[in-house]
Amino acid sequence: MSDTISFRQEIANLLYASEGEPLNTCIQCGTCSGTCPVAPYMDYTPRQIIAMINQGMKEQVLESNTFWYCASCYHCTVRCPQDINITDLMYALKRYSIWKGQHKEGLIGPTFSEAFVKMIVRGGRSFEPVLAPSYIFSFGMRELLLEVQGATELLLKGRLPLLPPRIKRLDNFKRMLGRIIPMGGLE
Amino acid sequence: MEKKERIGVYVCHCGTNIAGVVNVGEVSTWAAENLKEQGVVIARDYKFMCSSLGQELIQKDIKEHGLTRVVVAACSPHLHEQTFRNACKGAGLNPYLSELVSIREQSSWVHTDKVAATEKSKALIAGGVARVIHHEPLEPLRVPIHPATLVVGGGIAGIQAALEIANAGYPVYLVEREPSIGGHMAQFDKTFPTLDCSACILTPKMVEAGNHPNITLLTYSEVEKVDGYVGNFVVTIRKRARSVNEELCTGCGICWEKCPKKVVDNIFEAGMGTRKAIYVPFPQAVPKYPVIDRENCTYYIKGTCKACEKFCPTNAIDFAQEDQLLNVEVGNIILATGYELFDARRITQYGYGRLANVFTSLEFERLSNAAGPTGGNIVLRDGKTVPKVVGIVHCVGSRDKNYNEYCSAICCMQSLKFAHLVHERTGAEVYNFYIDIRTPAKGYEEFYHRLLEEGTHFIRGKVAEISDAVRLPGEEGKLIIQVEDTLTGNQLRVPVDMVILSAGLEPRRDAKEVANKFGISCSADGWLIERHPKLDPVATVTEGIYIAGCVQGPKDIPASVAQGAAAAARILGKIQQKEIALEPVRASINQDQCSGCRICNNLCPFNAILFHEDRMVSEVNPALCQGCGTCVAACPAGAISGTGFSNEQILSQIEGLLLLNIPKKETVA
Amino acid sequence: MTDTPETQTFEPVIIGFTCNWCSYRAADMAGTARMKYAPNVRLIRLMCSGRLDPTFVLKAFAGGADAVLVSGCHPGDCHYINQNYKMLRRFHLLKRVLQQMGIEPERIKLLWASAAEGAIFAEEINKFVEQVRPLGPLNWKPGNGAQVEAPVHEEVPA
Amino acid sequence: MKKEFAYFPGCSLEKMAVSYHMSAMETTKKLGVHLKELEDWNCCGATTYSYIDELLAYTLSARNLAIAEQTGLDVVAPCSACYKNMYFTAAHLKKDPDLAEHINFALEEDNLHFTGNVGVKHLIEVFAYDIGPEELRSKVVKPLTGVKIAPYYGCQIVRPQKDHEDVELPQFFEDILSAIGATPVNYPLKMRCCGGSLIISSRPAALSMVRNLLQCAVDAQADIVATACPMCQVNLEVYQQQVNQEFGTNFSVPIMYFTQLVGLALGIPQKKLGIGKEFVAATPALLRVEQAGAASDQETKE
Repeated sequence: MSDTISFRQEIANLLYASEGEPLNTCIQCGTCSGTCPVAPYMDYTPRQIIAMINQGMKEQVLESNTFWYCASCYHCTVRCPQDINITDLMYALKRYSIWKGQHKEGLIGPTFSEAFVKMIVRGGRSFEPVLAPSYIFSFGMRELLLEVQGATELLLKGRLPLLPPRIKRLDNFKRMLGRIIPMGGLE
Repeated sequence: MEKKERIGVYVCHCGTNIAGVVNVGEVSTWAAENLKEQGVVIARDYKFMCSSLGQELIQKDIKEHGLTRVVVAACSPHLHEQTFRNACKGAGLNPYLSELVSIREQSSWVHTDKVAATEKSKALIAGGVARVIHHEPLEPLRVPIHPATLVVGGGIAGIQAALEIANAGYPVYLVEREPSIGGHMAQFDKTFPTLDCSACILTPKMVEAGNHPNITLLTYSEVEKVDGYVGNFVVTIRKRARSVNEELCTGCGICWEKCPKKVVDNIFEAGMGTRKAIYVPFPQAVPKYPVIDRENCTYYIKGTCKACEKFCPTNAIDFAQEDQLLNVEVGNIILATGYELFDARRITQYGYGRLANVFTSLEFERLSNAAGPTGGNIVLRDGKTVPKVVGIVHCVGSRDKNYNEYCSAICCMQSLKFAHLVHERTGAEVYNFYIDIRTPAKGYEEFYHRLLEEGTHFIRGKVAEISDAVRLPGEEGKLIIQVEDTLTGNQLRVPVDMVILSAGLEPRRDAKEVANKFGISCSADGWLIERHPKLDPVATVTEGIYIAGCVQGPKDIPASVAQGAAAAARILGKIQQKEIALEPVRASINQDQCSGCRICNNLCPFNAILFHEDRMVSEVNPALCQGCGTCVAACPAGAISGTGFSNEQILSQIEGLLLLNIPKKETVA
Repeated sequence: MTDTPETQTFEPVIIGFTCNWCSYRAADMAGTARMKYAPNVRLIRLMCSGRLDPTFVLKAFAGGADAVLVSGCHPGDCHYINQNYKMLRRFHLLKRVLQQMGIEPERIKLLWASAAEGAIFAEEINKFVEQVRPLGPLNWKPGNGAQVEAPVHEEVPA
Repeated sequence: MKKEFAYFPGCSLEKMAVSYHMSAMETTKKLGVHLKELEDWNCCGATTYSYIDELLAYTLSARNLAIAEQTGLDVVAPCSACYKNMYFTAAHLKKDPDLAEHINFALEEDNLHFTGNVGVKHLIEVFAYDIGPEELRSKVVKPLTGVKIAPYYGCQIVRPQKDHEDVELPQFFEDILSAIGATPVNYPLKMRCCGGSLIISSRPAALSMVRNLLQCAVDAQADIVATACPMCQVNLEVYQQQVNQEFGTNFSVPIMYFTQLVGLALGIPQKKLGIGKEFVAATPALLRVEQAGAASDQETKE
């Protein structure tokens, strides 16, 4: 037995607060992956990811797009016959991969998430235009044009804000988040 | 203490079960040294106290050391109390002068800290030693056994049990809630893995039970109340009004032919067919007499009709018939009340009840049964279209914490049987969707192989959902089964014409009530609990009450039959002894101390305490007393004592457990 | 008492009373399933929780027990029909008496456990030990007038 | 009946889903329910926040919950993601005192404290249970007779919450639509996901999910799809054009907030309900239905 804790244990620790049952109770029935609306787009189905975690296949899990493709619809979670909270697992893998700075190349998810979080830390509220650069560069030209088209139309319909919204007690708000995580980690 | 008892203490290793955690050597040395004051003259530890060598060790010591009391520290008294009592008896010591202390279930198996477990074991033994001093020599109570047996439930398990006992020459009351015996087996078409015709093998047994001179068949009846105790139960049975005079009826069938009222049969036909308001559930029904379903009979609803009465050639129809309450005396009882099918509607995403061509397993049994509503033609809900592709879903409501966590044991084989029947009768493509294929009995795995050879598709994956939402070409008009093929990791959409849900087995909805009525208990799942899961599967913790068949847990026909026969054999053994020895744990009242306050009179749930008005004292009837001890605890005059659980015994045990009056000597670890 | 290092390491001694049919079997079940729980409880088997004489509880406290567990079948499940209800009545009375004698009510616990509830039995014992631990040792000596050998009794039960 | 709720609009309702906000305010006012906007609320973190840090996600929602607690009212969220975040934050904090202590330590910086005495509801639950279909029906002046509407529940209203009603096939949305005189269509995919934030991060997957949903609605002959979540609305509506380009389809389905539909039935002018801000104009569908209705009225008269 080595001193370093196994990948399987690390993920279990990340899920300690989750209401679900531990991953080692998975019976590999495939209900999650049969249910998942995004499964056909994933490198591995959620069921396979659980098996891989239980096998300690850290590199392959982190390199997969599976958890970035989870849309948090919770359909797998309500159907799982073993009460495993698969959606929470996907969240945990996203966090883990961002912390470790290790994820599949060319994914929008990680960049987008970080941009989104920074935006809220700055203003307390979400402001769609700030998000644009983070994904426009990652998509192709066609998507860029489509996105701009969509955005222009939204603007014309009065559905896109021009100025970033801010909450009033922003200083308190920032200090509050500072008590949870050092600001430097986000800015 | 006038006369000091000579006590032997025996600490069992139980292999490593105890010795792996508790330092048994230290415990026995400690007992020998520190419990001398209490009268311990010898203490030993041994690998397996319950083995014949272990028992001989005790017997030898009783003789050689003149032991007057024996304390064994081993497993739970529910397992081996009798063993060690017998050992004492064999050596001439009254069996009730022994005490079994549980240091396995209560120490080594539940604690990991070896030191703490060892210390606790010492305290438990000290408690046992302190208690055993106050044990008294007792003789078991002997009561006669009534030779009759009550069997509740007329399915295959109950029928088997009833026949075994009746054929041995003893009377049986067979009580069945439905109008006919036969149970679920009567609904099936074929039985796995041999594909015997279910009715062909069941009907002869039903007829035999119906005609047997030793069997009193009470169908359309339910047990209302159970009084008494092993050997001497008094059971009240409600025989519901059939509205048909059984003495006049010949079972000719004219009445149900002429009855104008059709009713959907949700019981026997699983909603797939109809019956009349006066009916027998199926042609081979035993007994042959019909019943009138008063909720649906036009006469009972509107006051007119009486078609059955007009046509009955023997004037057997009796609209005024009333329920009868019968009291029967029996010595033993077998509960064989069976199971209920899991309600597949609860899994909304499988569409049962919403999508027409999703069937339950029981519906399919009726569909494939030659005597069923379609004459055995496997067709869609429209009654004519033969399916080209059929999907069979395993584990419906089983192995799923959202419904039932247990495996229903029969669904794999049942699904394979369905796959075979569909293939054989329609030539359709058949898909089985399974999590694991479980075929652990004689000839079962071979049947699975037969199905593989027949070309049935097996897809390993629990079905996620069944819908009629068409997305891809080829899906129009089909039911789409969405599932992950877990062996390839592909999400599949399998279009089929018919889905069969292999629904799991559940305890009867009133299982809890039944358990209470008979004084036994249900597991958390709702199945009735056997006395020991491995070594005593048909007895219960209540003497004289046995269980057989699916009431104890999901099982197939061979296992149900075996349990029915096993329960019968147990009872026959008891009946032949003519009397039974009961634990002499009884309350008794010291008449000199009784103040006649009558507090105890109302406390006894068995009405075992009589009050003598003339002498103003109460008295316990030992035949009725069950030994709970509530009256003992409540008597303000301390006049009631409880054999085996006297105040001295318990108070001393408390002292012992707290290691009072025990010298604190240094022990060698 | 607060959480001093002393009370944190204090191991209370607990006497537990079980009935023969449900709660003792729950303990057996916990054993058979190898469920682990704290080693502080020492059990006494009675036939029924209805047999529980309040004297037993006082005797345990006077003899040095730091807490007492009383357990029986679930209401409605009693092997002797309804004797556990009679214990329940007695239990409430007893709790009041104990309080008058200066024993914290947290030191006595009532637990219903069916024969199938080994896991609950184990879990509840752990909870109870943690409930008693911060209270520290009891060291209760029956005061004037409280004679342990003479049974305490409820008034005439209905 | 509770007449007053604390109201947490969420970021989308400020601009992107402003018509949801407008119609929510108008309809509740008409139904005698007062929605009191939380003072100085912050973003709930949407789904993405949990990607970065669980505690931060809890802190964001806890701040809003603590502000709501001060009002003594249950808090209502119109957005499914906001609702889910608040509901589960409240549940987790109530269950885990250590977590609550940690979060309350942070909340001190803004002079706030979460005790757990606040109920969390989705706006559609207020309509379905606090107002109820009966009450709603009695207030309808312009029933949407003949309008075939696909109720789109999406994900986070009933999932993952298990002890709610049926998580697979609830009926309360249909009950609301029936109450305003419309015809709810049987819409098998009503509980399936719209793709959520995948529309940004994993577009091909999300577009196909949107396509499936629209196809199902069209197959069910829906005139309109009704939603109760700004994210679902945007995905189904703003990206409809892209779906058409990607899959060669020809969808033109108006996606409306259920509050807009309720507002119409209550006789509130279209403009006040934000109708006209949608990409796929709702008016043709409404007009078509109105004409059809008028025509059939005429027929019956003749």
